[in-house]
Amino acid sequence: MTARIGVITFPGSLDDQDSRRAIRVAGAEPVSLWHRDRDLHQVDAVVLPGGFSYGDYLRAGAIARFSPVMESVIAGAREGLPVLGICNGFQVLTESHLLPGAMLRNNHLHFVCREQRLRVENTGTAWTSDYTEGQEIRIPLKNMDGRYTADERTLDMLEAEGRVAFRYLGSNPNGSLRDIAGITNGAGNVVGLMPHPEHAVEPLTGTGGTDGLGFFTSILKRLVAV
Amino acid sequence: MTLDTVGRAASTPQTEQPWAELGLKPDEYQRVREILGRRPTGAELAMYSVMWSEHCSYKSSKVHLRQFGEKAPESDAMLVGIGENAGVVDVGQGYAVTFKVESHNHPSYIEPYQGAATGVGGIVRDILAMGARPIAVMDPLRFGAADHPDTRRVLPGVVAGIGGYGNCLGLPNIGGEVVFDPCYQGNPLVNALCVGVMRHEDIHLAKASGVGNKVILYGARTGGDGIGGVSVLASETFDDTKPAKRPAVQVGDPFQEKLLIECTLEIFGEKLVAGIQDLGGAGLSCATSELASAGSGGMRIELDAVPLRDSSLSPEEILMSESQERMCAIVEPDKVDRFLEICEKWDVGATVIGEVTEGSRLEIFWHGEQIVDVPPRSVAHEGPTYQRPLARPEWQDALQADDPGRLPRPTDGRELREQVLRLVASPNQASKAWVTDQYDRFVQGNTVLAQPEDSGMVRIDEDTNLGVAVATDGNGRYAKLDPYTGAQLALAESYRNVAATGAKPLAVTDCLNFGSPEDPAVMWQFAEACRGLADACLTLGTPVTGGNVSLYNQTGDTAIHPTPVVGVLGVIDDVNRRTQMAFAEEGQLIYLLGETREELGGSAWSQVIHDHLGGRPPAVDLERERLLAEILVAASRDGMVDAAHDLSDGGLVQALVESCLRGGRGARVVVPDDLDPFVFLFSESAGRAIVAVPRSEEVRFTDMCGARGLPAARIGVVDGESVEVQGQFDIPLAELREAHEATIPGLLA
Amino acid sequence: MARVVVDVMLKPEILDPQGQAVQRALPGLGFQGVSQVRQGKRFELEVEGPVDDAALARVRELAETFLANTVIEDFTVRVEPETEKAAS
Amino acid sequence: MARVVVDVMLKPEILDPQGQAVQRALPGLGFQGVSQVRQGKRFELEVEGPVDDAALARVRELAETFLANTVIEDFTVRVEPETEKAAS
Ligand SMILES: Nc1ncnc2c1ncn2[C@@H]1O[C@H](COP(=O)(O)OP(=O)(O)O)[C@@H](O)[C@H]1O
Ligand SMILES: [Mg+2]
Repeated sequence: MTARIGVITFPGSLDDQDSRRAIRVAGAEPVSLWHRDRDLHQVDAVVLPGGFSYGDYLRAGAIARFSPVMESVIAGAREGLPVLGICNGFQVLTESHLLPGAMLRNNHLHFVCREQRLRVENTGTAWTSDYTEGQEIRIPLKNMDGRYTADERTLDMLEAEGRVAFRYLGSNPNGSLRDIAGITNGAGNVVGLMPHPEHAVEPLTGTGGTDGLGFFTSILKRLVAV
Repeated sequence: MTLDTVGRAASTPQTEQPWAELGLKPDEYQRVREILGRRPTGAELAMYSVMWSEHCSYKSSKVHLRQFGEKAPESDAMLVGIGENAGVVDVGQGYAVTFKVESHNHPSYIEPYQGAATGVGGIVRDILAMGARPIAVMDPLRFGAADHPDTRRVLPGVVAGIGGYGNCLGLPNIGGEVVFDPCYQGNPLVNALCVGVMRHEDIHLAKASGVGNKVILYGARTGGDGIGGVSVLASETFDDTKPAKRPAVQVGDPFQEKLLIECTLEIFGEKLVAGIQDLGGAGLSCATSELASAGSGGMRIELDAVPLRDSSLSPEEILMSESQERMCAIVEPDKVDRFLEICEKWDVGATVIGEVTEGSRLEIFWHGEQIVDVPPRSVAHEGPTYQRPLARPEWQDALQADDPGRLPRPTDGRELREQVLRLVASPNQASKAWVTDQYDRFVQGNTVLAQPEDSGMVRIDEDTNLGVAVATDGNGRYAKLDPYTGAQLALAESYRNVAATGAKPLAVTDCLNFGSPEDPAVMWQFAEACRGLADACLTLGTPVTGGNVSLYNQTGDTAIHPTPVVGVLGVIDDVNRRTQMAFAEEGQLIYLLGETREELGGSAWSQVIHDHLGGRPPAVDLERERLLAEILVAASRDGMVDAAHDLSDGGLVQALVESCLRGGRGARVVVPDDLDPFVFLFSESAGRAIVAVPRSEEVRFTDMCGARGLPAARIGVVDGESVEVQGQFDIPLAELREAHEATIPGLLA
Repeated sequence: MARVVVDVMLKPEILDPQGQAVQRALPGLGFQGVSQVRQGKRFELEVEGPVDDAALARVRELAETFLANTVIEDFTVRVEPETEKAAS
Repeated sequence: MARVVVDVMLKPEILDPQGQAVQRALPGLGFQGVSQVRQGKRFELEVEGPVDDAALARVRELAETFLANTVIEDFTVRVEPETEKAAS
């Protein structure tokens, strides 16, 4: 039996299809979850995909956070359910306070779509064990509100606890503090990042590599091993 | 104010009506009265005036557009032709593809962000209405001079609007154009193209049939925005001395449109609609009259049922409102409940507003009283048609006689080098990454090629790897010199771009951007361009499946360059076999395909170095284009080339530099014996491409070219860290990259 | 030094998707009785020197030509007393 | 029916590139003497029923949990007299 990984569709989610594809490519079973449905249908892990939930109106992720399914995700995450938030999903996680900090408009005020180099800083999370510490990966980045912000104390705490999971390499694409591209919660089950690993699972599409596949193979191994 | 009912209209024939203010001509108003046998009601007048506007009725262009049908080549691929929301093309394996390009020029000048955003929204709904899932967008754009202050207002707004809307919809942007020319200063051209895919059996048409079927309006509520926008905005010369006439612009809601797409696709999936139409220009007037006109019966609408955002709207305003993100469906009564359920699931408002009736009239009621009773065809399809006077401009001969051959040329390698750097740094030839990096090209995970490749390519079947490619091109400078040839060159370039990526060109869409049809010189340009495009489509075997006309693009008496923009759709059986433009492998051989003549009229060189426009555009040889395309497609299929890039504005050197920069590899090139270095580098002869051939494939490739009679000259090798033209100059890639990439950010930052 | 505030709101007849989205979310948050929400922009300008009529007229011109697009937006300009700063 | 206005601004210590972009453009528009520009959001809520202290408290809670993200933003809530409507 393989792992069942849920992908939530909020109104305005865009990369849910891609997340399902990535899960399939990794060898797990994707399960579609609907924002209005509190029931998580016994999935083993959840992906909050990229997109513009509720048009990103008000603030990115702010409205989605209050959807019925998020009540279950928040409760589950507190009990160790693995959750990965990609881009808009990361924004939903910070708005839900499952991850600290907040996401602001890119400092150059434009949407940015490009190939992004990242360094994997923490391979102890549920979603990163297939990488090696310090590994450099290239995956697509595409967002309008990707500038990670938190107060100094929080930033210091994240650094001290090794919870900065990914850092931008090369020029910082959005003004994110301390080049933070993604973080994890203390337990390592909840991970959020702005770039898109699900767009980097086959050589033909995305920026033409498979560097993102490790997220999905990591979680699969962990779930099947359990 | 008393309601102007049909009964009242019949009994008060003398009532003065504001037909002139609504843009109708005296004889057009008379015709309405004849059709109805009485004066129109206010609501009827509103409908006729918007539907008979230039934008909706194509009254000046129709007589010329007919050629696209009359001269259409035999093509097995055409499933739905011109006249529907968009044409549909068979791409094999049971898939059909629909695509179309449209303009949103005038609104984008007034409110760049929203104008461009709603342009994307409108074309996406057109594609959706055919039954297709939209899979990609493209955006051919034209602005005034790059260094003009107003360009800094218009361009960033337009780009942000296209990105803001398209990104939020989740449609990858896979290509387009960014062109600067002072002629577009007060009239930027914002064209938007959408591609959609469906199974053959899922094609939907805009027609209302089946007496008793319900008419459902769904999507956003109807508000007071954009009322009359269609007739006033798209049909009147823009005159900024009268700000009071500035009409309202619509605001788009891409989130609502995303829901509309998903909701509509689910409705299609359950086969719940008998007919469907998007609401675009002319709003409900257009949707109801077109649906009824194309169907078999009549239609009765209760206008009170239309959900409003502003309860004070009059019935005329409701009929004319261009509120965005709305669709109109014809649904069998026993499917209505399920239809509404799906709408509810997606948070999309939906209301039954009427039904298909026996008979043949479109009847609209307001508070129980009849305010419209018209034959729908007379509104939708039998508008006025003009045979506008046309005359070859008296300046055309002098313009063509002003040959660039007399312009001073670079005389040595040092001057050539300097001019190459100026060329690749010029706004039109420079990298457009500043623009395209604001567009999501990865979403949906099927984008195989996107900007800056020659065409965008999207996989449509993940198991078989079937894919489609689309490119758009246009060159107003060529078309100004000779509109017939200019239109053909636009098609030829787009066709070549599709073939360069390995896809077989199948079909065409076009957006014809011109000045005022009331100017005989403009009308001549328009007629010539249509004739040129139709003739070329016939020769290339690629039918025009649909498109759009945008007239009145002029400031005062000065029209824009005639600018036909042509989109070509191609198909590729296996996207793994696509050809990229990058020179990526050291040691591969660079071949120049086609013939180079001295052709500099309208060229980038004449513009950048001499600010000159004159002479004749490059000659078109469509048979050669076809042969070149066949070779490029065969070479891609059989793995004979690793890279291909078409030659167009900027000539060989521009293409060479782009392929080198893309791959991060240099090239060493030798000027062929029979060519002058300057002509070799800068001429814009059509029907050419460069390819990178692995040494192991050289014999096979040259044999194929030889056997088919396509000139193929080995001009160099992929090598080193610079672009070197032997005996002339050597420019490091870093220097070229800086020149090519710094310009646009420098102008807009 | 004084603070001049420019509020820019979409004209009433223009669709406000952001305001709509906020409004639609309210019932789900247990919040009833709001019949409409409109969302606009607020600019706070710290102006050097006295804010006399001439200065205000210039800010108004700035708002008209730059901060707002009067095709779709209305604006108001006012001088703010330097007090109400803190949250809530 | 009354209008309650919620103004949401980025906290002073948070970089506001939108405000900065406006400020940078001002000299080019012939506009001198503005030492800072901040850009925020303005929400206009049309509230049914009387806007008493209890109602205001609820709007404040709404602002705190929803309209603003207090990690990065401050807000103010006030009842607006139904007068100042027209442009400029
Ligand atoms: N507005 C735009 N949107 C998307 N892609 C664009 C845009 N402008 C240019 N591009 C892309 O940049 C590349 C270079 O454009 P261009 O030089 O016009 O190509 P070509 O000369 O081959 O037609 C192409 O891939 C084109 O699709
Ligand atoms: Mg090209």
